[in-house]
Amino acid sequence: MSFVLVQVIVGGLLLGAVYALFSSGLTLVWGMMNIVNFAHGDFVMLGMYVAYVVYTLMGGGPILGAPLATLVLATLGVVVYFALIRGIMKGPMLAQILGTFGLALLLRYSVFWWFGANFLSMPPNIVGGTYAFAGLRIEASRLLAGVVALLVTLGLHLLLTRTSLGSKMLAVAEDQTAAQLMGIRPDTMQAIAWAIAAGATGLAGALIANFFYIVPTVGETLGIVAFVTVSLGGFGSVPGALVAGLLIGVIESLSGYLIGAIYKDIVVYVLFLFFLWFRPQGLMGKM
Amino acid sequence: MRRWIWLSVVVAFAIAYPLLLSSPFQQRLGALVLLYAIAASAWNIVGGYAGQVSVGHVVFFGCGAYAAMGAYAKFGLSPLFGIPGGIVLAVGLAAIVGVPTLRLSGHYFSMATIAVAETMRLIVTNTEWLGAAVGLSGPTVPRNIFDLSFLSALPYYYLFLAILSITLAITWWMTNSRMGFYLRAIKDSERAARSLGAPASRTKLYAYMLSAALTSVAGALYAMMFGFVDPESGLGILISVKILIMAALGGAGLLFGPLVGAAILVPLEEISNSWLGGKGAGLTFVVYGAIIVLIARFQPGGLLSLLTRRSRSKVDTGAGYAP
Amino acid sequence: MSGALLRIEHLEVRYGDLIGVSDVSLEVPEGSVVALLGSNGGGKTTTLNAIAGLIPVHSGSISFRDEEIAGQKAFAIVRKGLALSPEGWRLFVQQSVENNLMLGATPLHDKSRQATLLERVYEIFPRLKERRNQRAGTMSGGERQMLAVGRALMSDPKLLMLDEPSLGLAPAVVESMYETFGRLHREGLTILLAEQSIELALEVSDFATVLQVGKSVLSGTAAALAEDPQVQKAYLGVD
Amino acid sequence: MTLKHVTGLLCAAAMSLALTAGAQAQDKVVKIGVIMPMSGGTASIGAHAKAALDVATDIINNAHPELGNFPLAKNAGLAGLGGARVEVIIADNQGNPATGQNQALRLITEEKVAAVFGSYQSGVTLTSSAIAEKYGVPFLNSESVAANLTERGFKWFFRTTPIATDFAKIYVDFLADIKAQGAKTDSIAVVHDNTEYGTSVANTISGTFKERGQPIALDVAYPVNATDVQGQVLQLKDKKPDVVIMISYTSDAILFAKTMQSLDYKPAVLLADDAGYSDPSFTKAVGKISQGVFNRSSWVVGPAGSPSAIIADMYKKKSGEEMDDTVARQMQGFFVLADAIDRAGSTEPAKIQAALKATDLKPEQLMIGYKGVKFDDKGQNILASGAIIQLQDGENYVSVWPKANAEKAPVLPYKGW
Repeated sequence: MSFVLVQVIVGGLLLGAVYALFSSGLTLVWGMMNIVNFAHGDFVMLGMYVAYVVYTLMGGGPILGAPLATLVLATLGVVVYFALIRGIMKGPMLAQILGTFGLALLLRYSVFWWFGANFLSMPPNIVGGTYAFAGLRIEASRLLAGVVALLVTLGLHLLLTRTSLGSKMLAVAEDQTAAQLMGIRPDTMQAIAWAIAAGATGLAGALIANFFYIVPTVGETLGIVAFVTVSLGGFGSVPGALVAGLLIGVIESLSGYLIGAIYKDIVVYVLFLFFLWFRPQGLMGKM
Repeated sequence: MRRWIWLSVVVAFAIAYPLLLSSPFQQRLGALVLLYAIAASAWNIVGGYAGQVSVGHVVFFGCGAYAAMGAYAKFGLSPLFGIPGGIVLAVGLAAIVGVPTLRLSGHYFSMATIAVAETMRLIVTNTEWLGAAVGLSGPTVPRNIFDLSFLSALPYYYLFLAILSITLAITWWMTNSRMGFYLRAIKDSERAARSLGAPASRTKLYAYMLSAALTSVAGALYAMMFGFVDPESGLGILISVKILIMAALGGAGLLFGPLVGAAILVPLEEISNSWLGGKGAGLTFVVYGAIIVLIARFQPGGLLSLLTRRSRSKVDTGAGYAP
Repeated sequence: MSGALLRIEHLEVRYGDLIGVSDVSLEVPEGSVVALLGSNGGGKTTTLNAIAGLIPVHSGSISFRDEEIAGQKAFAIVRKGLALSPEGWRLFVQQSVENNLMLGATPLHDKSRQATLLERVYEIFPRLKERRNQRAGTMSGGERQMLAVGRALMSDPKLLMLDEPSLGLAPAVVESMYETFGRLHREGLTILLAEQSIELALEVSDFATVLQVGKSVLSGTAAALAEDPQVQKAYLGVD
Repeated sequence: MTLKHVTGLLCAAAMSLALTAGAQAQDKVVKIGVIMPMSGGTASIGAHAKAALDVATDIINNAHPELGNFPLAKNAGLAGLGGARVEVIIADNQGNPATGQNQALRLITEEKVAAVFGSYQSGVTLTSSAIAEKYGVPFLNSESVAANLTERGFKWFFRTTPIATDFAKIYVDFLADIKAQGAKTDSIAVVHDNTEYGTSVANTISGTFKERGQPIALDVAYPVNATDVQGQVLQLKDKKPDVVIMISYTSDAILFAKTMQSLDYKPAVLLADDAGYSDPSFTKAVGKISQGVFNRSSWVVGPAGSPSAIIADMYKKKSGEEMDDTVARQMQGFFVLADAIDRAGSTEPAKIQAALKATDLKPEQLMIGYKGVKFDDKGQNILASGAIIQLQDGENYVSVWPKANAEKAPVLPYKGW
């Protein structure tokens, strides 16, 4: 295998980890509440702007920006849950699409109104430079995002499978009525799920901001990637999102390098459709 | 009886509208409302009545738009000749796509339709023969009346009104036929419908194909009116969402829901854009987004469901526990 | 006040425009087993669900330990010591047996008792202990019923409500289930049992109430009802 | 917002009081409709254009003797219409051809504008100019480069900007010149997105280089608004072309700069085709790691005190940004339109159309580096041209080619960071 190909694959894995990072929140909410959050990409965007504001106003790098973005977005998640999601959750699926799409526009253009349309960017090398070893080059900011992606995925997975909070959240996801009979208040669990999901998304945004550009419409680009990642991985499956993210990252990188970048999205979509045919529940989802 | 009075008032207003509000912009606004109402009504057949939420309907819209513009740009024909071609393309595609995807339920179906639409958009973007990213243009200077390139929106208005009437008539006929009965049963519970012997797969597929055909007509009309189609305006995911939102906002699964949705959203969008858009602060979409959120939050069944008791009581008992 | 743990008076429940039950009154004395009888559609499940707070009460009163609980949410009611094992069990099939049991312990005020209660459930249903790490969805019907009862017991309830515990189970399984109920009764647990199969129910019950099309039409001791062929014929459709 | 409005109104009131003599002329207003992307992914273009047109109308409507002989600057208002003021009405096209057409119709029929100006994206320009053509209203375009816009036989469409064939010639000549100075320019790669801008410009450039006997060695296409461009950069790194020509919008341009740094890739010559690389956001974001990038531009700021320097200053005060090529071409286009209306001495469409056809502006009458403005039968400015600029210090571009008006000599090879 040529050296370039190794670099392509490593790059793809890092990219995929980032996809997984900003998809984990979407899959959590999707699995928990069976709700499609069309505003997900805009949550990522908000995370990016929080990190940017922290950097420009307070001079704080990712050390301060990332936790603050997590906190701000988690709070926003709870607010959004109580103000909007709770009201539309029990309605038809269309009302959910309507509500979250409206929210997406609202968030996107509120930021637009406040910050303007200019492309913003964090200074290069804010996290550290680029590591080079054995001819491979890995950007510190991407590595950080990749590592955090793994940690977040692992953390979410452990939370859901090993803790009593996670067990309660899954109980609410599976059967709200039965969960109530266990003395669990669905509202609380769902609000917590939104806080975690939005917080993880904000964290993802803050980390991506270190190597991506920042603009109010960036959520459109990232949102669609998150949707494909989550559906490929299986709605509600956090490990599924990780595997799907890595897979998509590598496929994009490889097909971009080997057969031309303009076809890479087609490859991903066709693969997704192919998958749906044989495994409609996604890679790791449950029916 | 009251229904008929209401209906005749609506029809009378629809016919008289371009004469009452006669500035070119108002007439065009009226035509656009009807155009989107056609697309949203077509979507309503599968998204509203059958409850299969397609978020990739733009792919059929694009079939029509590209067929109409292609007829002119590639063969020098009137774009009108593209309409049957667009219908054939759309129905064929619906059959190919529908067989595997209609098995999927809920969000999986929605995601699959998005994937199909995006794949088509990307393929067309990279296809030189279809104009790639540049798109295809229609006749800018009409050669004859069949080019449907008019200065005034008036002919478009009445053409769209006629086609909307046909679309609604087909929908109405469908809902009162055996197919409509099956569709309602499938929407309530597909398993129950199957166990009662309703041919669920076939019914959904027929509805999907019918919806695709009508959507492609809307796409062809759209391309003719604007004289242009490119991958973004003919196959972009935002068109799908726009169509869906109009139907949902007015009331999905209700005959006049999409028309109500279009009659509210199209003017809202155009007028707020005209008032606020030039300031460049994005306020158009802040207003637009806020209104959508409020309607979704407080009238999840769509605005028209305010008038119909059936869907209101449905929302009440949907408290998550079936006795 | 009397010694009734649970007292229901003129309960009416509606589903939208449909009437679920129109007039149900019953009493569950502390330490007793009360059977709620009636044919399918008589309103047994609706009554239990209304007591548990799963569906809103339209009118009438439900008092538990002399406290009005009608109108309270299900998750609040279970914390007062009133557990329901619902119709169809409604287990969390994606989670392990032990997780299901631990979820049942959520309403406990004193979390330190979880371990003791778990041991007790495992002692009552040794089968569950064997399968503690298995997913609930992989178990047989009888095991599921055990898990549903065990899960309800994990909240250490004052009153246990069981909705059709024999439904769809093999006779041998049903028998051992009823033996367990008898044991729980002897240990002092109050039980409200909705059951279609009257013979079984009356065997373990002290009192019984018969529902017919949403109304309580007859109440009395189990023994009296069991010996009244007229009642059986008229209200329970048994020949 | 409201406060600004109120003060604006007060200023206007004070001014009209001070100029009671010319009050009648001041009342006369020439409306020009402007269609720009004010929302969506390219909204920053609209925001910049809005600031530029504010400056342009200030120059036209008020006396600016400091600009010397610059057309329309000396006196207040349009002299040809008795000092009439120019009023700009901006409409948002949302980056959507249909919306653009609707707004063109509104501007023409509701706002009764004398002419329409816009619309950035070629697709939107295509549909909105079709409405102007049908209504017989002049449409001036200053920045859309799609070749087919002027091939439609339109009578009311005029375009001031150079188009892809012009750029391609510039690149061929520029590369030949630096080759003569010893740079290696043997193999050329073109990197472009798959938008209408990216593909059409790339095709034209490839065609032109082929005609001159130097076919493009590598064509790298990528989807616009990419999430990742590592594959493309690695492709370049693999094939090692001497010259890389970048045709990208801002988002991708930023991503390419960052990725090239992280993968440690530097071609000998990095030549950008305007667009994203001219966006001040680009220089602010990644200028420091893109030192030495060449860029095509028609905008060259003159020495201090020259009209272009003064205008650049005014623009910077207004918007907080440096003047870039896109916005300069737009501003120039607007001046050409205003000048034609001034010469027409009327807001009658036919007279404006005739004046536009008769336009013959000399380089010294322009704020931008065109050889002049003169339209052919199709409405294309045949004197449009451009220069090559270089981001030598990572902050501001300086003109380096052609030699005649270069501020500095080109620095080679590409330095990067």
